[in-house]
Amino acid sequence: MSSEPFDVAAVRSDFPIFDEPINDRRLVYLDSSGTSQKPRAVLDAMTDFYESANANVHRGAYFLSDLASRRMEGARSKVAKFIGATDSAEVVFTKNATEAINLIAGSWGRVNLNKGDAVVLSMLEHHANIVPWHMLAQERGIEIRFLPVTGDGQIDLTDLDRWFDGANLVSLSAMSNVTGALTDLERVVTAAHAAGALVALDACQLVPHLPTDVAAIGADFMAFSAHKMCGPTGVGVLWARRELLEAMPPFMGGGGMIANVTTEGFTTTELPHKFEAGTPPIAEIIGLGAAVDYLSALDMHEVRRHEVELTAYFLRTIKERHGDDVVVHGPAEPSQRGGVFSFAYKDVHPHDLSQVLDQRGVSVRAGHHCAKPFMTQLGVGATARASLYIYNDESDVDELVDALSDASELFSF
Amino acid sequence: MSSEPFDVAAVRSDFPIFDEPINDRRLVYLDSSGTSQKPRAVLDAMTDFYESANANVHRGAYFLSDLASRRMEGARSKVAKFIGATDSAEVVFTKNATEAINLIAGSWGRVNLNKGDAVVLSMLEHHANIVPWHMLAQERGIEIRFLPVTGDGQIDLTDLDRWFDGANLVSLSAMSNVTGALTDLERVVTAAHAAGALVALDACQLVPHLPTDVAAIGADFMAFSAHKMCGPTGVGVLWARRELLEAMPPFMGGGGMIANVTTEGFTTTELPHKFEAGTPPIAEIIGLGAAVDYLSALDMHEVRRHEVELTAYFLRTIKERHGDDVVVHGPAEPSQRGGVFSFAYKDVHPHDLSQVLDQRGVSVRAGHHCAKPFMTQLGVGATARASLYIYNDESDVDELVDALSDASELFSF
Amino acid sequence: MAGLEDLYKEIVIDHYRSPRNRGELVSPPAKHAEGFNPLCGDEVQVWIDLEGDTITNVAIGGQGCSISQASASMMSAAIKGKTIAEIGELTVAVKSMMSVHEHALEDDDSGVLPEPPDVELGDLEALKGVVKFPVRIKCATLSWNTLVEALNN
Amino acid sequence: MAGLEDLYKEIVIDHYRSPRNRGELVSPPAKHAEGFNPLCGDEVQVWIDLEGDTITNVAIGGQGCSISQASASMMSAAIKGKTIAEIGELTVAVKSMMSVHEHALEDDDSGVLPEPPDVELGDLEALKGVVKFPVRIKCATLSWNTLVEALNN
Ligand SMILES: Cc1ncc(COP(=O)(O)O)c(C=O)c1O
Ligand SMILES: Cc1ncc(COP(=O)(O)O)c(C=O)c1O
Repeated sequence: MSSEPFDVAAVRSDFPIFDEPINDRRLVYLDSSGTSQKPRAVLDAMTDFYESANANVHRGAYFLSDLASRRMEGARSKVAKFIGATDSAEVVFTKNATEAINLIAGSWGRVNLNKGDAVVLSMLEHHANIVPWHMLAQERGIEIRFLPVTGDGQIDLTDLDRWFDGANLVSLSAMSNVTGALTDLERVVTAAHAAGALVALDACQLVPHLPTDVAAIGADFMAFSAHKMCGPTGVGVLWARRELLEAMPPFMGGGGMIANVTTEGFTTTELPHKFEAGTPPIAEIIGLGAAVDYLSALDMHEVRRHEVELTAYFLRTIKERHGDDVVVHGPAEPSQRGGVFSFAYKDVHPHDLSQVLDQRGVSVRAGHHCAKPFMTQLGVGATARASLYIYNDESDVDELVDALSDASELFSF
Repeated sequence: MSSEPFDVAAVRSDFPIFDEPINDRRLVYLDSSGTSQKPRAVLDAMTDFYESANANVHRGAYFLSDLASRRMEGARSKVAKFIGATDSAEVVFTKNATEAINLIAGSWGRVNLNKGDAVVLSMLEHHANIVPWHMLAQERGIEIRFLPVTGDGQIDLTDLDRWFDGANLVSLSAMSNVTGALTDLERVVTAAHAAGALVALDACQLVPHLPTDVAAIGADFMAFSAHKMCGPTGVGVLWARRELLEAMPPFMGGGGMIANVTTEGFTTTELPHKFEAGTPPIAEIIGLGAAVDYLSALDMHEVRRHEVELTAYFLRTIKERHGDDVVVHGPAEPSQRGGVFSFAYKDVHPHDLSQVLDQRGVSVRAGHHCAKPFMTQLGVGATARASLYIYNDESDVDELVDALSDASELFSF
Repeated sequence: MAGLEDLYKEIVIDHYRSPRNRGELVSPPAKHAEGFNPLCGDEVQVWIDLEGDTITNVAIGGQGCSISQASASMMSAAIKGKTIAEIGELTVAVKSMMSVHEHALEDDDSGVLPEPPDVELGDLEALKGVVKFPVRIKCATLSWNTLVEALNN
Repeated sequence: MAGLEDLYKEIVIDHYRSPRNRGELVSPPAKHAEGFNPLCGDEVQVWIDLEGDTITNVAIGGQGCSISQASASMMSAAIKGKTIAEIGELTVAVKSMMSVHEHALEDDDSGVLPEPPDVELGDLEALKGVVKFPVRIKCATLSWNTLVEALNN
């Protein structure tokens, strides 16, 4: 298959949002690292669930409830397989990746970390992988270390032995949502484990874009969100090694996570339900199952190949057309990055830039991308960010490149 | 309008799941207190969002992102209005009611309750309103008091002054998901506030079934879930008074809830976003908005009137047909209850009972209904439970009543 | 009732109606465990007297649906007098009678089903019909899981 | 660019290009506040010297988009020499110029719009076009919110 070109036109036709103009313009959607668009198959899976199988799960002896439970658990197996987990009880559904990281901090962290213990993050983490640790630090007095970032927007992995020395947990993004930089996971995992630290990965930008195999990566925790990988809002995933999950206390309490409740106390039920208090996002989990099917049918190796090619085209074209007027943060080498580009254009403020681009239907995000410490380090308040996915092609990049000239016109001073 | 009969046939035709037989049988769905079915308008609102407005919210300067944000915030305003809240920033979206109660315990509880402080619950609470308090008790050594339950399945409100004396919080279900009993909220709120305690209401069974006005009720916190009120899975609501929310620390940390983040710490943003870390369940919130529109168009007073009438029919018919072979827990007077009926039939175990009923498409739940302490008090391990909603009519009750005779046949010993 | 014959076999109903080995044993010395099915409230208690490797006495307590209680009763009859090794085999055999299907229903398309041990199941065979009613599998396996726990205590 | 004239009025661009009262004041005695727009990273700093009830000096710092910075610059020019009472009125007038529309967009169908105070807005009037671009309203109001905070400090 790898000799045929990736068929973007076919992919686009699977996504209803591209059928009609948006705001009277062709939608040039370049914010997939914010959230992805959804293929018809995912929407259909959820609608079909509601129309023919809707009931609460794990709770009734009747046909419909059993059907709903099996569809939901079937989706869990699919997700486990998609990320290379052999034990689907290691896949815990949360509401988003943010809850997944809060769960690590609030459950594992609260019982395992004490004053003087250390968690290692990096300067380019998303707030989802910073604030939960600040909250824990306020509560338990732990130390947080921030790995520096190199000039080309990668986590600086020199001197890891010193950074990891005495650390209990290393929690890093596997791919930056600001610079697109891929983290060398093998090096991180090896060094962290050598130092006796566990490894958590913020895989929000990894799982949607690259083939992912938790067994091969060897990390201990991994978090990601459905909505960035063709799935619906309202569901995220925490994957963690069984032994860890088994030893951890619950994060929230309620129905579905108990073995018994009395007026005196409670005992928890087995994995993964122990961490899924209350009615789960049933339809959303089923939607995520369909998203995983969709991406698997495309083949994640092909997805990655397409994105590397389009990344190369992006970097080449923007340089050719705008030369030094554009500064793109992040690695220059497409194989070391995903298709996420934070960039500056002349001295036009990112917010104004995205406003001008939007006038042509070119949808890029402007802001701090939930990475304020990194913005502070870059010395900017915000960047503009374009990000690519399976439905983008060269014409989208061309449209962005053309639209930049409009900004030059308007803010030419 | 109140002289015309409630048009169940019209309502049913709005719910696609009733269009076709399920498992070759007409679906007699009697588990709406587990989860409700969904009208087409709700499914369409979500699909339409994904097909024409999908983007991440509050984060981009581009058209689509702004559209998504406004649809989501529009839904928040609708929900606020539906429950009588004048300030929509008091409506916090969670993943389900369970998270909402965990948020009260984990945020308000952690800073306001210390060893020796007391929380008052009741013996018929759902695990969602017990386990979070047990977890807090383990952590902070608070006392939990359980109000007793009367013979007809209502929270026993005698002697409230004694029970509430020295309590910091009273957290009770507004309507029982086991017996259908409505709690006299005025009495509870008055007595609790007189004792200096705040009041939290588990309104999971109230909001879907009765007109609800938080201002009139006068409670301090209220939790409910979208999926029991014609809305999707994956979203719940915490309503609380602004002053309380403002004083509370965040429950989870991440994107969207911060004003600033540095390597040293963070500050939170304004309500309600402070409590909504990470990408919210955007489509689900919009679906809940559509559910609220749907219920408002039916008129919640009419919904309640229909359920009272059907409740009376249920109680009358089951008695006429099965006499003392059936024991229905809960108040005998329809005006004091919702359409939720836990019942025992001869000595047939509830699990077997629901299996036999399911053979006819009659879907009732069997189990502890996430209320084990109450089951223990009743001296049973489980009950069968039938519950009614807007799409049920007398024929559904008749079907259940007929099917009970099958159980008698099979287990006649 | 049409469709339910496979579930409610006569022998199952018989064990439900007249449970074998109902009672309690003094513990210690008896090994004891308590199992819950948190989803539907079934409860099974198992007491076991061991002499060396052999189960000399069993008692069953608890409450629950016909399947959970009949299964416990059948189990109690099947394990009395057996050695721990024999019981290990029996447990695997009973569970594979169920769980093979449990997996198939969870969309596990691995397709490779492990060969169950070749053990005489006797009355227990009657529970095979449970696999057609996947929600009831947990009822049927509860007593066996509780037995394993009791043996480990 | 077609469609953007209402947002990027010449006078707005002028304030962005040549911001008035840019700098810092010594604090204390100056009152000072720092405002963030957490959604897009805009930042505005406001310093104010008061003599009695009158603002005698203003300085503006920070960074951000044309709208947030132009709005801050316009505000600084508008408030210098005014009394706290006058500034209160001005703030209400500017915010109602924006927030009336903000509400309309949030599906608030109450329909009743409060009458804005009758105040001369001058240059500030140029920001009226922002209401057609709801995402930018927060950029435009940031400096005014920060001013209120500074006065309260
Ligand atoms: C009274 C009551 N409280 C809490 C809950 C928990 O709701 P959820 O599972 O949606 O969080 C339910 C429903 O299961 C309920 O009926
Ligand atoms: C790297 C990274 N981490 C965490 C998140 C948070 O994901 P969510 O908002 O779905 O919880 C995101 C996306 O916003 C992200 O890109």
